[in-house]
Amino acid sequence: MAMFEVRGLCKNFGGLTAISQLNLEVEEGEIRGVIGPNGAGKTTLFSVISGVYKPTRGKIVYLGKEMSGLKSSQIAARGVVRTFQRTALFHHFTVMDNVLVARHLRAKGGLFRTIFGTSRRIDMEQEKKALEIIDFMGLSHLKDELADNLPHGHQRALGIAVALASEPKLLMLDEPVTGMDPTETQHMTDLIKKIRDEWAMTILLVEHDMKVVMGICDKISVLNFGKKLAEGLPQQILDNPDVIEAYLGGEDVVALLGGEEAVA
Amino acid sequence: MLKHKVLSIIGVVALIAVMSVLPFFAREYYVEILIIFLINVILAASYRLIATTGDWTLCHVILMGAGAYASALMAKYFGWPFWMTAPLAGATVGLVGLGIVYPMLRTVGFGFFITSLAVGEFIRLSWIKFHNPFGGPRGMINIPEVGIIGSIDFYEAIPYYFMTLVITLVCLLILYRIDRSRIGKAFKSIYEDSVLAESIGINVGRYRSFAFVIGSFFAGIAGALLAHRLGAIDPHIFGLDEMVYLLVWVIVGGSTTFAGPIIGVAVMTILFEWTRPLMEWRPLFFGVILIGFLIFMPGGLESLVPKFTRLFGNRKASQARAEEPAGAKKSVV
Amino acid sequence: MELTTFVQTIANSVISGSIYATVAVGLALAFGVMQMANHAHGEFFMLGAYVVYVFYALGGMPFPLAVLMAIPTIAALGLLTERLIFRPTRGNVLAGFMATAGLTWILQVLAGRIWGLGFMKMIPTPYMGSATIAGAQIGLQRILIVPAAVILLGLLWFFLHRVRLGKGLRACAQDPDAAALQGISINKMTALAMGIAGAYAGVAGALMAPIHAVTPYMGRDLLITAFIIVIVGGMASIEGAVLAAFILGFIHTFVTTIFDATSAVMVGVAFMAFILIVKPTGLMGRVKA
Amino acid sequence: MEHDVKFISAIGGNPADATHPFLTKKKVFYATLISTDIMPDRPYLIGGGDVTPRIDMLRPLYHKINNPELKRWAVTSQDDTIGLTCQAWEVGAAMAEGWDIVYDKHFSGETEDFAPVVTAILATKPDVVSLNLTYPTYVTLIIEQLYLQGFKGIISANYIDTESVMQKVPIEYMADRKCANSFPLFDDPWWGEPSWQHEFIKEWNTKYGPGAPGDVHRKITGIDWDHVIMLKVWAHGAQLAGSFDPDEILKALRAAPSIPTILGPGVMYGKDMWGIDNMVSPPIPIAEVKADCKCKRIQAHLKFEQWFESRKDMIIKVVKEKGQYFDQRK
Repeated sequence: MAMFEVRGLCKNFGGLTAISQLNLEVEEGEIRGVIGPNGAGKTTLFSVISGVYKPTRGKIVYLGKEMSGLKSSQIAARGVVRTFQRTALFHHFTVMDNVLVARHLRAKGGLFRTIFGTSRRIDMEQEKKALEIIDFMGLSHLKDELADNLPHGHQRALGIAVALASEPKLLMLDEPVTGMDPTETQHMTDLIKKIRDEWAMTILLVEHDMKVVMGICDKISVLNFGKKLAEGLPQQILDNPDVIEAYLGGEDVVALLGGEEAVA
Repeated sequence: MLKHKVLSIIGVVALIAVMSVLPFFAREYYVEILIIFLINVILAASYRLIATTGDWTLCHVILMGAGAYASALMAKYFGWPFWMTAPLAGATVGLVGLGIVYPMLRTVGFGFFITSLAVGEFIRLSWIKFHNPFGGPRGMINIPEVGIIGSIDFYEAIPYYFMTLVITLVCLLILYRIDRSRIGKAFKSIYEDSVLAESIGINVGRYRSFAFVIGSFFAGIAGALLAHRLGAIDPHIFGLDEMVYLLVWVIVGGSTTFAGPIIGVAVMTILFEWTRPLMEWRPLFFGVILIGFLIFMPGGLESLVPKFTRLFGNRKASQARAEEPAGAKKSVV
Repeated sequence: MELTTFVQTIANSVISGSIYATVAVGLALAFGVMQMANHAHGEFFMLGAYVVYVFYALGGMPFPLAVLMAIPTIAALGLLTERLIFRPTRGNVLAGFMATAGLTWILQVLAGRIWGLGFMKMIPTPYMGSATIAGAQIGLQRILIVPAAVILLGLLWFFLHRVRLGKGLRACAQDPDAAALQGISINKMTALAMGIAGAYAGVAGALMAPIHAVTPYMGRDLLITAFIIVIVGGMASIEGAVLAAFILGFIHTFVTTIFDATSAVMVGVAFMAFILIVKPTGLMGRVKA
Repeated sequence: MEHDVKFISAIGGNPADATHPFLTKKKVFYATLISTDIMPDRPYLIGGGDVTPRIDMLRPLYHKINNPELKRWAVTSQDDTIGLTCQAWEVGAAMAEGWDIVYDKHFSGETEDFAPVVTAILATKPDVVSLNLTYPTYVTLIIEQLYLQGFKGIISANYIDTESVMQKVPIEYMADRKCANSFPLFDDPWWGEPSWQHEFIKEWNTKYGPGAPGDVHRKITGIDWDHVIMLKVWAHGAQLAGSFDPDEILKALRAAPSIPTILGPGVMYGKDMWGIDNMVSPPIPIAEVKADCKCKRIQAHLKFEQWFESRKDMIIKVVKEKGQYFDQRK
């Protein structure tokens, strides 16, 4: 059975329905794209899964365990961690501290160790691990800089580094490449692949940039008005008339995706 | 970075040296002032620890009072010695903190602030209400002195001063370690972005109450020191005015760096003594200072340090600030 | 509790509820509009009482006139506070609150310096004697407070629901950003809110002057009550504040009659804690405290 | 102690608690108005300038003599040290004089509105409402409520500030309620002319009265002349002893057959009340509010000691039951 499942999920805000009767199955090691027009409920989905909102109805099952209704921190502890659309960082922390805080779940060493300074060894390990992650995200040259002072691209990268640092098994990325130039985007895309391959993580990805989605996703789910419109391999999605109708408003897909490379 | 460290260590050592010779040159009255000063340092530093999570409270002075009462009761009715009652007072207040923080956690920011005022008042009124054991409005009298240990009479000012100095240093060391530890970082991360903190596995609710409980513990220690020095305590010396004075210290000093509140206490204590002649005008004077700082120097005195270091072309300035989460402008809320 | 005692206590409760309401609505309104809370609100109340002391007790002006004098005087003080303290600290509610805590000290000292400390100020009761209502004897001076409060609250309601300016104020209280988009000037609205808050606190103090012990510190204990009311009512909700004011009025009066005032305040706080646990947004509030 | 202080005069109450061990160690002669501060372990503290609680113990006697038919005695005061202790002594005395105590509670110092408090008192249908050591501000507000809620019996208090009560209540009401207290006026013709009392009040008015250089913007209060009593006593003691040594002064005062005070000749007394004879005990005037002069006029001048000796066993028993005897207040 799937590593992660969403069954009959509904989320209403007062009157309006953000998500209705949504089912989703994600296999271990998969990169799953979640796409859809603005207001389709993608980010709401992330917020519900990560426990920011409680689902109105439905189940969220992870590794066979019901997870709906838990606090974000508990969900993170189970190994499901999300990033945010906004560049969510600890802006007045250094890059290093941002990652170290995120090591929190994995680091031991309670109050007394802290007070009597016997947590040195642990701290060392943590710093080693943190540096590894920072290096992986290509930020090592900035490790003592204030997150606030970083250029946008690096801030996005740091956002992911923070999520990685808590060592999730399922990583949920909310529009990781927004506002990046083509080079940065390419770099980020490769990183996401590497995360899956080298860190053995399953990835749930919300993204507007079709190139990225088509490029790295094994499977794509299309949302529209909170419902699942279609699901399948990138190519299938591209060929799906409903998707083209609803999502791309019937325009010439190929053109929109910038020619053959996308189709390929 | 290393140079920076060495310098600060030298600074601290020098400060301790000064503090240890000072009483020998001061009149008895000023030694008493120094004792109260040290107690207030513990109070302010522990207050800052709670504030690093973004939770500013209005009941910290009352928690100190709880410590004073707890220690006084234990010393008076069980005849326990100070070295026992002080930590136990801390523990008691820690528990009190744990108890009251629960409803308070339902609120954030200003709601938390104002709720803490009401909850604190509840505690203070309970001392007035329950004559037994708290002694009602009169409070508690004849609180046992620390007494003679070995050949030293701790009723005398100078020995008590040194005892207080040692306890204060220990408290500060612990608070500093917590501040710098992963726990301290978790506190600050909540202040920075509680949603993000929660999403990476930091249980915001638990850590907020954790900070509150630790802060309460040290407030309790401060209270014990106060009670056994004054020999008599009553509910009125832990009122809202005293709480606002604590805010003045923290705001004048700044809450971003560990040293900030301590600087605040030092400067304000000097001003307080200096303005003694104009007793009845003093609150007005401090009111003006409070408003002035909040409007014109919200970062407090500490916010001058980076400015100066930048003046002297020190590139490390940004790092110096980087060690701390909250930029000066954010030091409140 | 005997019937007459019970009726008497009901009457006392309604009276204190009326005063609480008059004081608390300003606080709630100001908080709603500018998301700032005024620690000196209690001192506005205190100065309102001093206005009556000066114009009526010392100046020999007729009592009702003296009470009306409190409205512009303290409203002006409210405007000043908004301009000099709340505007510079806008967006930082704690800073604004602490700064006004400083203002509290300033006003208390000034009142003490100008009019002296020591015993309460002597203010002759304008309407001596008492009326018997359903076996309860209530001083005319106190009965007066109830219609006064009803009129004041009615006026406020009318202003907020029927007058364009007032509607704008309510729009701000509900959603400042949206209001700003509709071209409502936030600065103007916050000033207006503080003016009203001042006026209401002032007139409440003025009405209480002959009944309450008039001292520079008379606002202090009221402040905590007022904030408990605002929290219980739901931070920005005026209707909630009125409702909570009367609930607190009854709690305080009954507990004081049966036990004592200390217990009364304690029960009030416990009630607040209870509300926060079961309904963090307060009785009629939308936003979390 | 930079300045070699020989004598401190203070109102007392909480401040005394904190300073006491220190002052005792340094052998500083310390006078407090409120005799509840007197303790055996505070040998150099004398009190009693404020005639409390003796006046509160004699008012039941006074009212009993004048109204033997009345029975129901209600008493209240704020719940602080002096309130608790003095009310205990008053209740003891009232019971010794055969009053039924129908109300014996304390209101909180936090009280904002006295309507509920008075409602509770009147619910007990008292003949006399005694305010014991209630602070003047509260006295005014409580009498106002008694008036508004239609109390028809006798009002009795430790101290009534007639001037401020008149602002709230018709003077006739106070007169009809026989409003009694034990703080006399020193321009009361009762003292006789010329008299030390009249001289004193004149002097005070020229110094601090309206228009005077040190104008304090208020009439003389009990507190003011209380200080004078103690200073006078100390000076007298120092004269007798011919030294400033506190032990000598105390010895001299205790030996003296009578000590001059503003209320008349007193003696050092109080062993049975405070565990040490450090209470200066002059005779006690009781004054009633009169409509004609809109002021208080002395009606009686009672000597405390003999009366107390005859009733003390019963009274002390009550005080001990209330846990307010000196050795219970540690």
